Amino acid sequence: MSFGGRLSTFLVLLAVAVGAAVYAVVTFLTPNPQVVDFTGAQAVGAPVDLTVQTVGAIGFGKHPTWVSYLVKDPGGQWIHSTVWKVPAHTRINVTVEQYDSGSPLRNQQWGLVQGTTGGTASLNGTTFSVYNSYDANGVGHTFAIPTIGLNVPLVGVDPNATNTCGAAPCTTNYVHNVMRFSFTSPGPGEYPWQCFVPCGLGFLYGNGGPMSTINYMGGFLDVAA
Amino acid sequence: MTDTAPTPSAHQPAGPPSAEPRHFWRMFAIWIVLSAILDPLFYFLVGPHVPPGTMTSSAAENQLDFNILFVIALPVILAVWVYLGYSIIMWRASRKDAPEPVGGEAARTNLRVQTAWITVTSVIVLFLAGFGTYELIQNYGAGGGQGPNPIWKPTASHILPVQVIGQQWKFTYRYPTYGGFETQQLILPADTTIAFHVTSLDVIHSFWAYQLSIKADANPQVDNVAYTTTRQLGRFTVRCSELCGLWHGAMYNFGQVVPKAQFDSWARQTELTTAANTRLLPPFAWTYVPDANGAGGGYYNNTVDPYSPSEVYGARQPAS
Amino acid sequence: MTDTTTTPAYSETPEEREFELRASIGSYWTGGRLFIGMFTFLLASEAFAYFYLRSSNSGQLWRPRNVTAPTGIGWSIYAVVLVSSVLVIYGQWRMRRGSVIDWEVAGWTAVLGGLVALGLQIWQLTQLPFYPGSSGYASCFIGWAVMNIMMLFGATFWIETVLARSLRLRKVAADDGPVQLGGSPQAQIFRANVSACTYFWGFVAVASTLFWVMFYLI
Amino acid sequence: MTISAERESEVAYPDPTPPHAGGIQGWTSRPGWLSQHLGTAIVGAVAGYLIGHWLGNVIASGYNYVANSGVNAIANTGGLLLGALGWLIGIGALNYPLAKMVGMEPAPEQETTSWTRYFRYTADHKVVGLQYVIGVLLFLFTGGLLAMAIRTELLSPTSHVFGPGTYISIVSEHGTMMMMMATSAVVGPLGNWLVPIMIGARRTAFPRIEAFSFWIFSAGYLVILTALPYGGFPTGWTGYAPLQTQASGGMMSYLVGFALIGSGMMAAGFNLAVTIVNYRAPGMTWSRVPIFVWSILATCALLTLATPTLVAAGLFGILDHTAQTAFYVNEHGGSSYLWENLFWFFGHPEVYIMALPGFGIVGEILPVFTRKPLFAYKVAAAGMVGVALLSFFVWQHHLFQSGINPDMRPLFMLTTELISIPTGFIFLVGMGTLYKAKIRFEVPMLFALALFFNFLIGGVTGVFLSDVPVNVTVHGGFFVLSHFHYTIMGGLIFALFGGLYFWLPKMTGKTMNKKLGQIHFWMMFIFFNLTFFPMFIIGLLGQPRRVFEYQQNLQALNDFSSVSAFILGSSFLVFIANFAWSIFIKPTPAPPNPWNSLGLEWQTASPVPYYNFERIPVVLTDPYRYGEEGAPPVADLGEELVGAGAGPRAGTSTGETSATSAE
Repeated sequence: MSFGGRLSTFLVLLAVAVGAAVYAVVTFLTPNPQVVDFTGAQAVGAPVDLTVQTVGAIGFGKHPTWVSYLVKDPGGQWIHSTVWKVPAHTRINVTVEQYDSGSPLRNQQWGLVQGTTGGTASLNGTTFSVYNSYDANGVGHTFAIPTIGLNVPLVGVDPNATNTCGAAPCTTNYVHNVMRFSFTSPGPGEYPWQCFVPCGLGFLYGNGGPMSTINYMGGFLDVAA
Repeated sequence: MTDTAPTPSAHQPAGPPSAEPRHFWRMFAIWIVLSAILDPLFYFLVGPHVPPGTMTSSAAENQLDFNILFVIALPVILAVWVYLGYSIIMWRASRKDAPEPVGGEAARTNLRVQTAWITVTSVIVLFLAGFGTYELIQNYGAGGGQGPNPIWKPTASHILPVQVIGQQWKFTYRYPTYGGFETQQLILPADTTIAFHVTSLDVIHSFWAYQLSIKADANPQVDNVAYTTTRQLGRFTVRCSELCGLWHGAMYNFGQVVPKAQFDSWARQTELTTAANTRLLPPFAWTYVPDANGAGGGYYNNTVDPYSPSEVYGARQPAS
Repeated sequence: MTDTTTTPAYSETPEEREFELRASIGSYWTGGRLFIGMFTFLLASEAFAYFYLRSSNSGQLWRPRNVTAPTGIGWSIYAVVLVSSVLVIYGQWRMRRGSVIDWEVAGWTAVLGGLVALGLQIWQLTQLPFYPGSSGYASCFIGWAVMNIMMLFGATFWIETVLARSLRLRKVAADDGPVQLGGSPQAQIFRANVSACTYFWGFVAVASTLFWVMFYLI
Repeated sequence: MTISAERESEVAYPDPTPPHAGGIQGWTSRPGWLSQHLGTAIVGAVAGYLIGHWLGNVIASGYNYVANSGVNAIANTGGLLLGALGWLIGIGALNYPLAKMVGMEPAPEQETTSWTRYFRYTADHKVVGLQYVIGVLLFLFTGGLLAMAIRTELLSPTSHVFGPGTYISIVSEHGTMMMMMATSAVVGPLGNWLVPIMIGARRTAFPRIEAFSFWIFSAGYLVILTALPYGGFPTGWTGYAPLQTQASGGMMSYLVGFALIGSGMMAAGFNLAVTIVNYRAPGMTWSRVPIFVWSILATCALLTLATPTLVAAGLFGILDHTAQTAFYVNEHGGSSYLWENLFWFFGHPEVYIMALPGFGIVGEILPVFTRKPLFAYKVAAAGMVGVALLSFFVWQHHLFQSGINPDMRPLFMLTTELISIPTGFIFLVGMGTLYKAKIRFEVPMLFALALFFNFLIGGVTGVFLSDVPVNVTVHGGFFVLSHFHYTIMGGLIFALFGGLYFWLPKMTGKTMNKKLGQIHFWMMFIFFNLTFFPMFIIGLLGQPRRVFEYQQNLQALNDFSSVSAFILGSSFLVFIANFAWSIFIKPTPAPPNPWNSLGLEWQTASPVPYYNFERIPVVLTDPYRYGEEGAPPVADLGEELVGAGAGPRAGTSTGETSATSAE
């Protein structure tokens, strides 16, 4: 092979390697979920309304059987995202439409409502501060931001109901619980939130799969200045 | 390979033996001066600030241990560095006066040097192992997890047991002597010997109370005990130091050492305010088996005969 | 892009040929024992798992209700493996005394035995009276079964290749006597191979005995 | 060995038939596009993967938990295992085992000079060695890119470039790839290429097992890469169960990948150990064996005996995922400690698998560039054997805080600290060799000296780690991370590059550019230390490993480390440029013995003939007789006394200095 041939062979190989690396980074390493922005939707300092739903099986995407959160963006659309951008030091009014059934908690400690305004949350209009996860249908998920001490158990629906929701986004025609609570957003930063219910069915301790994947049962509260 | 290859000229005009510098003594002098300066500098200036500080007995002892090790290690490092530096400067081929190296038996082995080397390293190493063992034992396990059957137990008359429960991805704490309430805050009394009982509800975590110098892995169904005695008031960091999954990096919180009286009132008050939840918690136990459904997460087929964990544990059996 | 090949510039003096021969025989000797060493550590890991889980007995689930893997099949596997090993060792002993045909018959019987044991082992896995994750014993048993399949496959493959080569060598080295006895380099290397293989079968017998005791007796 | 030093008079022996293929119908691989090569291996791998994946789905179709989780570990495992099998079939690794079943023997491989031999399954250990060079470098640079990603994420304590899941996947992938690579980093390329030549052998004992080791090593590379499309795995390279059992997706790539790499390690170690024991040339007594060969022999002992434990542990993990056994699940009669014990029983010898060859390389480089004999050769060899033995008895120091029996801790503290005695021998050897030497600062020598600098820091911090009270603070933090980067990267990788600069002229017949080599060295050395030294402080200040968030006050140190890491990473671009330009694009022919070494590997013809030596050499002395008057040549090569008097003083006795000097 001539000098030029060898040089171009090397350059081609180099280009292939760089291309493969870039492809890998773009495809596998940066699939960050879409950020749903709530900062511009209302007047400065006014409370932010955050409406989310939890669904037992998302029904689409790469993992259709996985349990997941969805969020209603300021335009009223249900979006499959768990990264929510909210303003700092602002009251956040959270409404959770809970479509998933429940189970006992691994650690009943997470039946305690913590860190919300007033230390309570409401289940279909009834205020409570401790929920017994061995009761009734148990707890489906908890919405918890450990670093600011927020934790709210999301009560599960009756698994034997005839109208359980099978695929997201669910509408209120299906059996569901409405949970409401408020909290004050902390200072700017990215705050991980997660669930403390072993809801990754089919994974050891129930904490694999959706529980261990961003955009299903965990995400960030992206607090903007 | 043009300028540095050895010159083939074989007949170096060998100088009189006395002209040869006494390399060993030169190096020794440099080394002893450096060591004599740097060791005290480290011990007295840096030493008191070496992590993990002096907040607890284990922290203070481990700091001392680190400093002793460093004071011994520094001269060892310096010895090698001085030697390397000296050789590189003195015996480089490009030096004009560099004599040809001499081969032969003398350059291959030197029984005295070899024996001295092995003796010195062995003595250092054995001393360090002995010293480490001494520190480990007289310090009741040095704040490390001793497993379920600790053999070096503190002799204090009052030991406060605190249970640390790791789960993905948060530590919670139970205080068995206060009705077994569970909390997310780790508050400790000052001047008290504390026994941390570390366990896990799922995968392996590691409870690392940094300033307390406590590190104990949290294994499911294992009660891993670590001791320390608090000495100073203040905040400390708790981090998970064993990779436990997605939110491992976010698995931290802050604890506080407060005066005894303040601790007591905090504990009694928390016992009252969380009473409703404490009733729902499983009875206090050193390890927990979450109920069958939660334990397997649906991974193991619990319905296949003749296997079901509930046969062994009873349904929703929380304690062992 | 054309392949260019040249004749190897290779030649050997008789001394070198002798050297290569000795090195080759030595390699079979060393390699055979090293292979046993590797398998020892593999099986030792399994034994470690067995005794570790047995002594820690997590959740009292080492062996609830003393379930045992199907004993009939288990004892049969052990018996077949043991007989095959003895045959291989006896065959080599006979071969050294000149009875080549004894060795061949014993060897082919061992191949058959190995295949039967393999089949039984796989069949046993479908007949387990317990669920794989039901206890420490159950887990360890499945681990052993897989390793046993690997070990029996290796041993059977090895003895089969040796026998196949012996058949093929029969034509080549006839004037030197049967290859199993001859003095030609091929024959010497061949016998080193047989010897290493026989050692491995002996190892298989020992390992099978140990694990048979562990899983069916205690 | 009985060949006397006196040879028969040189007669041409025209019989080209190697000794043990006489007459039987042989199996042989023929070159050509239609035969087996990398392309057919890829086809085989893809076909195997598809079949295995399909089969796994069929088998698992009735499993409840698969339906629940939406993840099928059986299909993943089946795909990966059959993919690897297809890769091996495709390259032709199974041709001979199958031919063997009908009694065939391998026909002598036809010697070829075509470049296509580098893409084939070949019995030539020199080709396998060069295949390994490329394979190991590819492995290293892929892992290095992931390290760059890690440092990018750690630029900021709170805001994130990657998600936490992706970050842990990157960390795990980086650690696993580097560990896999490092186990073969020297044994593969330099061990396979050099050891037979250094001991005067014409071949290795089991050339096809050797080739198998490379191709299964490369299959392991591909398998561990599949972890990324599978979604990564969250356990780090240590793969602690039960997190391992909980994880899905890329976890199977980790387990299968380690099993494959483990098989490759065993195969490579097996072949080289047997070769060293049996194929040493006449006169190559144990006290004349080059120190590099000693280091490889000690390494091979560890490779063959420790790795089966890893394979067993991985097998249990695979069974936990596929057959749903419960080896590592406490609630079902298993134990989370079981993995920790098995893994580290392999894992600690593995650390020395990575350290010993580096010592061996340095032991070869030092005498050449100091023109002095290797000091305390016997101590060095004994130290390597001692390290290999002791390394089986230290593994529980990884478990000091895990809740093992507390009385084990003083014991393992003692054994761990004892191992620093034989490890320290390498410093005795190095410092003794430098004494009153005449040091030439060629590029390989720079790397060798850097090893002493780096490994000293790595070794001394290892003593800190072995001390249980200090271990409480530094275990699981950046301190230990920095420690093992100092030993593995600062030791092994520096030695590897030193070795490549040293031996590539012989291996390829091309000269590497010296200037670029020096630039590479200084960038790598300075920024390696600037990258990893701050991490000791970061670790002492309380940053655990594998976290995506850390304390605000550590940002400055982390950023410093990250920026240094980027420059360290780019230093390898200099190497790639040098390698590609000097070896491949515009090659400069290298003289046969550019460093003027006395080693046997430099005395044979250049390029090295297919059978290494025209005549099997008769070794007359060890290869370190520098600066000695009247020293005999290292070996009688049967042609002429090459290498006589390469030592500068020897010129007076033989009347002539080495003809092979580059001057």
